[in-house]
Amino acid sequence: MDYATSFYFTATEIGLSLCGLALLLVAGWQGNKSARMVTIISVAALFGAAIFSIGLFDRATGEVAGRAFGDLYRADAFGSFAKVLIYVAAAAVLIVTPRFFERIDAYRAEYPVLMLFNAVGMGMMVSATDLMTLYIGLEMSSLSSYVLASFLRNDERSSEAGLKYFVLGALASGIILYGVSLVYGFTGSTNYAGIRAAFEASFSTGALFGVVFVLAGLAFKISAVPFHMWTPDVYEGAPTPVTAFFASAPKVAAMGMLLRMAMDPFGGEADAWRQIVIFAALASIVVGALGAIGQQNLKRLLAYSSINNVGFIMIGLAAATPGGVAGALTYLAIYVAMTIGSFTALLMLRAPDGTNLETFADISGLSTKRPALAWSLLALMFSLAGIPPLFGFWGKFVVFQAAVQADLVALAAIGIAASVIGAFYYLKFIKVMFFDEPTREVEATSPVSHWVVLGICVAIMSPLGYLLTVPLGEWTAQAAASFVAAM
Amino acid sequence: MHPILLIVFLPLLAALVAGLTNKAAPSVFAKAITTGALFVSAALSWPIFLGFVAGTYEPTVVPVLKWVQSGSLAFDWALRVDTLTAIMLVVINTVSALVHLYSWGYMDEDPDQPRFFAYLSLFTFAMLMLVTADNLVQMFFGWEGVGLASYLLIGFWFRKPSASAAAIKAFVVNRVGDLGFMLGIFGTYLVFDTVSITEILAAAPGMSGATIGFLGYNVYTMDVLCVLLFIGAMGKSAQLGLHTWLPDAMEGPTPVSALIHAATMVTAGVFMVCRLSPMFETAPVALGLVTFIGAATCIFAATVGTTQWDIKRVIAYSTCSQLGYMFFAAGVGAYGAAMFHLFTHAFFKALLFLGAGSVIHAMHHEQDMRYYGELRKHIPLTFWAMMAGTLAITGVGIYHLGAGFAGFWSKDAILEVAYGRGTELGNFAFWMGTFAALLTSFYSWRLMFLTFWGKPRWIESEHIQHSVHKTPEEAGEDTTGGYHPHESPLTMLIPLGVLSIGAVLAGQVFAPTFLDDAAFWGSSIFYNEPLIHAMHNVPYLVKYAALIVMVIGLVVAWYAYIKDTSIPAKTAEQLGPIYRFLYNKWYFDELYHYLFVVPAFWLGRQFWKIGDVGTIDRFGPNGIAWVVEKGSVGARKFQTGYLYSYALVMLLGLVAAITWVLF
Amino acid sequence: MIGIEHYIVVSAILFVLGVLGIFLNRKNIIVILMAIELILLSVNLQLVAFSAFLGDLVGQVFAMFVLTVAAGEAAVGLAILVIYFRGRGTIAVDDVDRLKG
Amino acid sequence: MVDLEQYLPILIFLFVAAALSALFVFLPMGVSRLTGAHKPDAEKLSEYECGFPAFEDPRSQFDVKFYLVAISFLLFDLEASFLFPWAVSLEYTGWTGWSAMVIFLGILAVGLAYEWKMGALDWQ
Repeated sequence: MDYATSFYFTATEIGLSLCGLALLLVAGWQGNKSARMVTIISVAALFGAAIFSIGLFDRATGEVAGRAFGDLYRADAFGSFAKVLIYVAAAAVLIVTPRFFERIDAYRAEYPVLMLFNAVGMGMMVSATDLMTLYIGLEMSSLSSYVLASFLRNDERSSEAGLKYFVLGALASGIILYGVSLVYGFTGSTNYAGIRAAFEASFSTGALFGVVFVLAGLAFKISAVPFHMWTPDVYEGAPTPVTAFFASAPKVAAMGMLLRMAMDPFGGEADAWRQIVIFAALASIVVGALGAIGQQNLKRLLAYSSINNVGFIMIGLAAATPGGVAGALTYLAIYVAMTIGSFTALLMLRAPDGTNLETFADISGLSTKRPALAWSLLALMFSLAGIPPLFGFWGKFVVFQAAVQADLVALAAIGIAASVIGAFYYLKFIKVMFFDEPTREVEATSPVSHWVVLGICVAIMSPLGYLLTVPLGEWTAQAAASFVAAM
Repeated sequence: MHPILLIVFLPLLAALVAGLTNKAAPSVFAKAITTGALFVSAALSWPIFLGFVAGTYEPTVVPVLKWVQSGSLAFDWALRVDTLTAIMLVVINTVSALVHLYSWGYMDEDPDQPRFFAYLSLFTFAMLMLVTADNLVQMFFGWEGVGLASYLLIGFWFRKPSASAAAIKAFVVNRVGDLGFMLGIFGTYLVFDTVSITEILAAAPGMSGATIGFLGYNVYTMDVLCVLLFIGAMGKSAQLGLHTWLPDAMEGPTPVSALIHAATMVTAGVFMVCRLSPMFETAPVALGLVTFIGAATCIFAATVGTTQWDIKRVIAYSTCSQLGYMFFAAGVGAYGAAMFHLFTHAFFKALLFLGAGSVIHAMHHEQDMRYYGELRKHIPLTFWAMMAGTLAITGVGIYHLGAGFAGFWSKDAILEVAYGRGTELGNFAFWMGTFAALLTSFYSWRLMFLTFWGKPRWIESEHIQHSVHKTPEEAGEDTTGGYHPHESPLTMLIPLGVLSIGAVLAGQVFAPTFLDDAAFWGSSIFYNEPLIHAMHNVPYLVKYAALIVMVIGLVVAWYAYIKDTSIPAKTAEQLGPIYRFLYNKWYFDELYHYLFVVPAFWLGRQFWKIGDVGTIDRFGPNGIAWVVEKGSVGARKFQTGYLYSYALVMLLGLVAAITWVLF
Repeated sequence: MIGIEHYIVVSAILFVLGVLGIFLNRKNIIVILMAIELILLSVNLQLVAFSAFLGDLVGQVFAMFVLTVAAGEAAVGLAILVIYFRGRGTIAVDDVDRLKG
Repeated sequence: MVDLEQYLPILIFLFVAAALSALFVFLPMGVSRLTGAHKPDAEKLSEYECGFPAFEDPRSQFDVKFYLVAISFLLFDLEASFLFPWAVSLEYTGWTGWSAMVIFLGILAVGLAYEWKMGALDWQ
């Protein structure tokens, strides 16, 4: 076994882990006065990992599809693409995080360390090609997420969010594990390739049980209906930067994990799970849209919005074709930018005393006080609603295109119709910000770091984003091709 | 490049430039560019027309663009230049150019001048498109284009409710006619398998006597087609039944009335019948209808005209009546005479409208003739122009001297040809026409006497009161109220002058060409040689009939409005019901109101309440909104906040998934 | 003779008991933590049974991982529970309902 | 690999298992509800503590230190469980196995150091 290659392919995880351990000690010895420095180093480490993943992207495309540690782990274009998204999203969220906690003096140096370990777990999730590595990665990410959700220890809502997330997350883990044990028992292997081979030889009802259990557990992680119940509560209760994180990077990781699992080991049995995915996709779109209507809390609204968006991403999965996977990845990339932009804007909304504003009443008439912020939110909301010419439209377009090409015309048609319901609450943002009377004072300025993150997200969402369609199309096609190579 | 291309497209170009710049440039820019374009077009039109008069010009068709190629339906954009087109070209472009110029003065204080001039030029383009059409679809394009421009111009002062109502009325009534025209075009295509005018006219004689089954009856194909087409013409040319929009259209600015509702657009129906004359000749029933409707309109409009007080409405009814003359001329087969009357009428009617505009301009926008009087001394140039127009419309001229104003030549020709036709309908038309001529003389002179003679009655007018800031009581004996009417600016007087020349000489100069020159017409209309001979050989009494009735009308008007001004009121009282019947325009508007408008509104409301609100909205938008609202409430109730219910939902989902894949 | 089927059935029973424990229990969140451990126990039992039956060590290795991760999970869960209790003063399941709608 | 197809019927047992476990949960509830007298009063509902009235609220707060120690013990105890299989199989895994365990222990040591530094191990 060539350890050098294995270490090379897992370099991002190893590097981030070492960095995390070192920073943990720094946090222990230096205390909270080092929080800023730890944050900056973490952001740098995440960007470094992202750049390394980009470097790996090309090299991992060949027939090598770099297997590490005896195929426990695979470095391929798909994994690299997802990891770049994950690391960049985590870094972007980390940039806008400290200011939120510092106001109430709750920022601690452990926060970025938890983010780093979370990123390690997420990296493993998208690269794992063995149920064991998958489980370790999943738990690594989940455990740190539970802690992050309840990070504001003195805030009841935060700890309740953490508690709910923990209980339901543990249940989901249990369901996945039970499915894993069944799959292992009926195929005799925990390795993706082995499972696939065993399925091709014979596909028993027991294995089918296992597949359904595993997929159901993964559906919890991406918060697809009916495993979405935790999402609104956790998103609302968790501190806003944590919510921003939950809505972006872990979504990519969970979706990436689900895509890999569905397309690689379970890829041969697409007919068995497609109906479930289609149902979950449509249910997510509808429930997400319906739930968002009538919400007053913007974080809760964005939680439903994320459920809604996951439904659209799952349409790409339902197609179960390389085109569908590429579409889902494209949507994911756009979705991450939209989400981080929206939450950054939310973080920039503060009362003059520094309290964060997070309800519709707080943002009424925003356009008169913070026009730039209001227009940015407008672009992001129109984009989330999928209104051309904003870039959000492109994401919906590619998944629907993939669905139509896979002969799922009815699914695409219903999805498009349901997206109209979704447009309602995005437009409510516009109505409240631009046409209602201002009711609250808002902080007049925001730090440059927030503007930079928001600016980049809005620039991607603007029609300028269409410049990305060609490279994005190439990358996602290349990423989707990894599965074909692995098969 | 053929000059026709310039003639047709210059106005469009000017309209686009003026319309798109709108208020970005000073209004003089839009005015100059549109007026300039129209004068160029007019200047280019006359050589073509004179070329046809001299017999040196050959009819041509100038292709522009491929348009439609679909199965057997194929037609292109092409401009057809023949005698008929040439006549229309000079009429349209000359009047349009003069109206553009006139508007410099008349619209001087309006803030939206670029828009106005753009509309005017756009209208001119559409009208040119109509008259140069080589196929029925292109003609329909122009037909609708002028309708649109007319709508825009009638409603130009759209902030005035009456103006927008009039615009809508004109549009809606025209749609009724357009429906007939469209059905006519469809039917023509069905029968002839082509929309090319040349091919249709070539094939028409062969179709004479052909029948089609319709609602179980066998009817003559050509009659059906021509009646449908004529319905279109009725709408556009405001013939009895579909005439109600024309008087209301006077809400538009006066130059618009002169251009669209006197000289050009309203004559489109006459033009169309003449253009398709070989077709109509094969349809005796349709021709009878044309004659009858024409004669009826002629007399109807004239009777109403005698009782109106609004100077523009009098001229509007007069227009309606004159169009009736043209139609019955066409109906009896004298298309040349119809076109001749169209030609002369364009000059003197535009002159009358522009003169009326000049009077209105001088009288501070007062349009009611009851508040005029003695204006002869104050605005003499306008007076003389109006006098020329009145002499022309009343047909003053003496047959044996071979001299007369424009109306004399064309109207006499029509009356003579109707008599000469010798049919019952011809005679009916002759008598109606003669009686209408008497009424024409009466109301025209009534207009002149009320406006230019007698004592000033200005102070009764609210407009004048506003201007001089006095009430009639304050003014006392001075019925002028101290108001001083001013002669219009040069930009308005020049068009009046030019048109006066036309009103005086157009008949004298062109009568031989239009009436007797078969070579002039060539194949552009159906030219009935024997009918012209018959026309020339009618008794002298017939030839002098128009002059006699004109004198009678003049005398009656003089007696009633100069000699003894109490007569009109007394007569109106004695003939109460008849007077009210005429004054209220034969109650056409009321009749239509109860016959069409009220039922239509009722039906519309039913559709709205039961069909739209009750069914479509209830189960459509509102129903969906209701479902979404309830769904969102449900989705939120579903989110109870309790851990165990969340776990239960997850488990149920899991069980459902397993059940699904198992079975 | 105890066959693989017996292990599967026992483990299934444990799993379902664990799941039912989560949403039938209306009293104490500690019970929920215990129910989760029960689920993981059922999984471990099944993994080890399969491993023995298949003569394949992977299942036992996996079981070790599940065991240790479960410990971490329990630790995190307890920690969160402690801060929750500090804030709210109760760990009754029915009281965890501030976030809803 | 052993053919497991013959154990397919076992899957049916899953449902049986679900039914059985549900029975175990609901049956005692139902039986007690049906058979037992259900007449609660204040005395019956009060806690019974060796014949004395309750001294304090049974849900009284434990010192958080107990939790901290319990949690730490739980973690390190179970992580140490990796040591046993490692120790007996070291002759098969060789230096690779040895280095892997050293890395693992190093990570645990970092955790311990952090815990120590944060004062989680101080009883006071």
